[in-house]
Amino acid sequence: MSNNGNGRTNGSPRIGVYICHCGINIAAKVDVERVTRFAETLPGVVVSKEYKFMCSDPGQELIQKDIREHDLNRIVVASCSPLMHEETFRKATANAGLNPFYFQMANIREHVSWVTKDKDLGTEKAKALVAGAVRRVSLHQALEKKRVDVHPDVLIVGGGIAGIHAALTIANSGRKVLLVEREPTIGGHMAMFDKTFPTLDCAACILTPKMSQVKDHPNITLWSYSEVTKVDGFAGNFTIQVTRKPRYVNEDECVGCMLCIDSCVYKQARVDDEFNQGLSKRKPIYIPFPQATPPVVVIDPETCMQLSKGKCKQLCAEACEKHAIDFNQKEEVIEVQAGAIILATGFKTFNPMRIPEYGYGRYLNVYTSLEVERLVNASGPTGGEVVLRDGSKPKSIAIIHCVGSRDHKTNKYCSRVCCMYSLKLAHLMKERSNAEVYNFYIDMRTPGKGYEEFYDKLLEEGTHFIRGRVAEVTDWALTDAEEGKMIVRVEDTLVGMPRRIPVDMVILSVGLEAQPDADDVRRLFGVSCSKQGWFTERHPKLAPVSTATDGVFLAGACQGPKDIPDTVAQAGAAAAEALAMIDKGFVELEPNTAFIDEEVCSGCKSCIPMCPYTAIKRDDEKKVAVINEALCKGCGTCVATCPSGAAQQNLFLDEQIYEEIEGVLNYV
Amino acid sequence: MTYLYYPGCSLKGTGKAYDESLLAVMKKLGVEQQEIDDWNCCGATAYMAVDQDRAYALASRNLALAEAQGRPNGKPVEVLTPCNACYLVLLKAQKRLEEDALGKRKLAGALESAGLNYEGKVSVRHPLDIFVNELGLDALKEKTVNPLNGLKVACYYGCQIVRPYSTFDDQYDPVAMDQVLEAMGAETLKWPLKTRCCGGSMTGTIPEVGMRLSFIILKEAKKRGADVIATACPLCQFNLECYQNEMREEFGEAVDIPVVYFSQLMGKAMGLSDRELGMQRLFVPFAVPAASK
Amino acid sequence: MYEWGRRRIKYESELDPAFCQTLIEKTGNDSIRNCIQCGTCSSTCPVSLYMDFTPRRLVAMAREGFHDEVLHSFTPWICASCYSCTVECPKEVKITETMYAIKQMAMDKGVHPARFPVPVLAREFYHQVKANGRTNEGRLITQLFLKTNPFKLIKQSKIGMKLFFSGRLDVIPQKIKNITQLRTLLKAVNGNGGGRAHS
Amino acid sequence: MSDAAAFEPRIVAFFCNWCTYTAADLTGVSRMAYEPNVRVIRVMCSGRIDPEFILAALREGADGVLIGGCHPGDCHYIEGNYKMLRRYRLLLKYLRAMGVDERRVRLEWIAASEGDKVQRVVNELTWTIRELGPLALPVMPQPEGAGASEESALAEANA
Repeated sequence: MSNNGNGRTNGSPRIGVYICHCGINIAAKVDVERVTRFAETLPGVVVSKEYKFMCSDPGQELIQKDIREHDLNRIVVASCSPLMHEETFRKATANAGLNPFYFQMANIREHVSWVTKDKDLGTEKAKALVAGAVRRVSLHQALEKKRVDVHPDVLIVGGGIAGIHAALTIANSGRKVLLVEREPTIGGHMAMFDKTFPTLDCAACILTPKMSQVKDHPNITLWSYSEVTKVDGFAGNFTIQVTRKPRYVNEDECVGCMLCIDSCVYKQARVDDEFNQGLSKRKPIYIPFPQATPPVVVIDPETCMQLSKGKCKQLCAEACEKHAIDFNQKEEVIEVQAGAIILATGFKTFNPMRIPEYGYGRYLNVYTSLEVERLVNASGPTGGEVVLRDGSKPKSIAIIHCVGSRDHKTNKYCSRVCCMYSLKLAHLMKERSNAEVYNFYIDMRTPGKGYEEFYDKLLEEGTHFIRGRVAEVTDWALTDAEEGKMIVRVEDTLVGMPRRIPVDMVILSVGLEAQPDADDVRRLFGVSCSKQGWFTERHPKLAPVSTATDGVFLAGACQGPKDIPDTVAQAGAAAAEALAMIDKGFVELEPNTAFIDEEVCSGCKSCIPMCPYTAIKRDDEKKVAVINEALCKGCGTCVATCPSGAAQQNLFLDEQIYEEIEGVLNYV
Repeated sequence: MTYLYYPGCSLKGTGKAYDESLLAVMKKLGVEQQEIDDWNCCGATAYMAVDQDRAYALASRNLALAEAQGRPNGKPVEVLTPCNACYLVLLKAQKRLEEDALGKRKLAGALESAGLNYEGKVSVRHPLDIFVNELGLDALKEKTVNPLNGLKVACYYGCQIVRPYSTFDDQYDPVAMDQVLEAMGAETLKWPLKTRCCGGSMTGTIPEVGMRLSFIILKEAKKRGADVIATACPLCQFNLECYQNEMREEFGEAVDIPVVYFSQLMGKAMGLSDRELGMQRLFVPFAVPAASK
Repeated sequence: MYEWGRRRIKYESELDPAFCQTLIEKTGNDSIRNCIQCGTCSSTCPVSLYMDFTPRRLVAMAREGFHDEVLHSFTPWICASCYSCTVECPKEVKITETMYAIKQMAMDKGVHPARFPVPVLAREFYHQVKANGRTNEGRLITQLFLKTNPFKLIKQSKIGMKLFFSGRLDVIPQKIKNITQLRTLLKAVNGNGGGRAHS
Repeated sequence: MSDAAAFEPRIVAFFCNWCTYTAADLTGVSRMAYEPNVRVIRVMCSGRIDPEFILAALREGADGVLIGGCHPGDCHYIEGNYKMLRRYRLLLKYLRAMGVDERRVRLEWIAASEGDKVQRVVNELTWTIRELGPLALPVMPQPEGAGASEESALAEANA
């Protein structure tokens, strides 16, 4: 196969090949020396060298020195995945004055040494991949990255503490933010909590000021009760469609006086209050909680007489002096532009009905930890008093850890926050009710600043800590003392004896799970997620808030279980990444767009319907296809479709791929 | 559909009434069955402890016999297995054959040398599974002539019917038996000991342990106001019923309560005679109280 | 029981490092390695209160190679095979299977608790199947008490009589027709343990 | 190719950049070892995979080909994977006509998080091809003007 001789090939290839040991990561399963000697024999190879760490500065300098000394015009590095270090080596190549696209990488770590048991077989595989890369790079051409201007606004999806913190950080830098929240108010889970560990400061006291800052910030547009329904475009220039659900109340008029709520035809509240986890009731017209932001009421169309039955005295509308209530409000679909997107969609708590042994839903006084957060909250259903469903005070309380965590039947992972919030709840329960509190844990995990000290404090307070996973919460009594109580069956593993502990109240420390619609959200934004539904970061250590999709960043628990300090830190990081991209003003696009060789094109139009971005048109005068480079995203589908080979893709030319195929197969 | 019937050793001995009542009930419901010819011991619990591979061989012979006997019909072979222990062992053997390629080859070789072959075409079903998921509760209602109105039944499933291989019911809180008996008019107990172990063979070997396990179950059922306990396993029935006198002596507390097979209750509701249902074999006599007629 | 002066330390040299692997091969799965010692098995077990070591401890000891303690333990013989632990275990450790494997190994080595009724019953069961292809509960119980505690037999005879008179006790053992086939089959299986257990 | 006992299949894999290539990286990061017979060629999208690449691989000595793309609905480029699926079905017909066992060419949707699936699929394919033995093409189609020679190959295979 010959190169197409358009002057971009830089003369006959003089190739430098560099094989990386990656410490012992590669060298343990690949005989690097043998691969290096093998590469020397390949056509066009002038230099072949091995080095401990190619990505290190001396490694990169080695390449640059050779380019100058040996007049190299093609570089191959066999090391880790190109998704890891392709950019590093392209830069190294460019720094020596060579076009960065005269570079090709062979992945002999992730695809060879880490997945192959036998060193000889690993070495063979590495040789094949190096041969493929060498043959491919011979046909590489000089290319330029295209620059595209970046839209300066940022979209943040989710108004929990992560979204709030990211929004404020960006807005404070002077950039504009659109914050979209699905619920009628921002605040997320944190707004439901009573106290925060380990300092025990009140969640509302530290959160609500930030919520009102969001509301009042000139650079923040807050759309609550809204969802993103479509995303187009790419890094720097996203077009986003937001659907605003009707709340049947004019947001601009409502002042949050709540007179409408008092005057609703429902004199008694009878709908389960979502914010209080169903522990109290609300009316069809309601405000989730007193500090809700925006402080605007909302009408639930399912239970409102007017909206569900079409018949009501509409006393609420009468009561409103601002005439804010509008039963004819319709869903609104709005299109906005943004340069970067931060996903902060949070988590949901595990539903303990999935573990019937723990009696949730069967025994009245088995609560989830989130319910208890509301129960101990001064603005909660009982005004902060710890009472059971029948109004009595519990004398003994069991807190069961790891419910829906570390369990192969539900979630394999550790939810990370439960140990600490269980300690917090244990403290609060003891303080408020003076009951005996038993913590049942598998392992106590307190790795955070001040966390172990908090555990010490609980131990001092006389809370019982029983190391053992509870098998069952039941009500069959064996002794008189157990009659009428719930009995926790557990092995006290430190003592080595099964125990039965009668209690009045059981708190299930439920784990954190991905949002049920995480899969839809991830498709919408083109990011990937783990099997459990957590969004996947670009790199677990070095790019923890970026995603595989440029311009989309992650903050908070949507990426994995996280406590508040970590969430806020990550939100700040995501904001900084988004700002870095926007302040740069442009993004560089990988030059892998498709083009048409007009000489060859017969104008058959096969490619036109194949393009998902309608980037291809037919020039009726010349009778050939024309690709709009600005619209092309570089998938190459048109190239694979073209019957004559006129359509080609930069970086992935047919002939380059054929060379690679031949290389990996016939390398010896 | 004709089911192949695998009674197991116990249903020919202490569990005779289970065998009799189940067959009578199925006849009344029009469920055809045919006993597997020359079946052998399933290889249950006690055998498993001595020699696992041979236990699987025992189970496999039964499966192979069933397959050979059932295949000519050209339909899938379904083996009805009323005894909990047999049900578990047959399922366990199937699972082993599916998952363990090496074990499978070994067994296949052994079967072959005995002139047998098993291709894995048998599905093992418990009668409760058939009643609920094949016949349906409506069919049961239809056949009910003496509804068990007002009879408070504690359904006791035992361990091995739901754990660990069966999939037809919830492992923690099974409901199939409750549904069957409720369809026939009975009131069933919501209680937490439905699947707690009765002691198994321990009532024979270490009576002080085995009896206590049974005692706990009986006491709880009684405390919750049950008129009768319904079981689905010959060993459970035996343990719960036959040692009640000994329990009174051992624990100083009377826990006299009738313990029957669920199929016997079904038979009563369907108007079958006591003889047909083997009611005379009970140690603690049971009659559907007049009030519930 | 605790005895004064008995050494309470385990030296590495006393452990069998291959023990866990042997168990894994015997059960056909390595789930035992996943155990996090949470104790769910022991707390859900209806009989753990009668065991010398709770199932959790037995797993811990097995994993660390406490060969003698594990094989001499009563725990697997108390196990009633109710599978609660297997079903409830959050790490899907096949505990019941492990108990079976330990029982087989103990019998194989002849170190199971002597005169303890459970292994006696198991062996009796084994022999009956070999002889007849089926078991006979009456004989099983009779043999069991004769070989362990004949006095109990008298105590149990009341139940036996009742069973007999209600027609629930077959005195004559049932025998399958093709017992030769069954014996051929059992012989063909490369049995583990059983072959030596009836010495 | 040497005798069947020592036969080690050579397999070329075309993985899309966004899902399957990333998944294969994850397999590595998770240290899930698999058969070393596969050589991965990265493309941006499974939609870029020209059926001729697959034929070229078989012609150049591959005993099997694996194609990996994003799950339906997950394609980074909206629907490139559907386009590949359509081509794949046509290709299988053609391979059948050529007398090539269709188990040699496998299409799999593997998401970025499914590192374990890469391991499973590669192993399965390698084992299958090990059993099938080396690929013997009836006629070697010529690299250039492939269309015409493929037709003749087809005709000969049918003859």
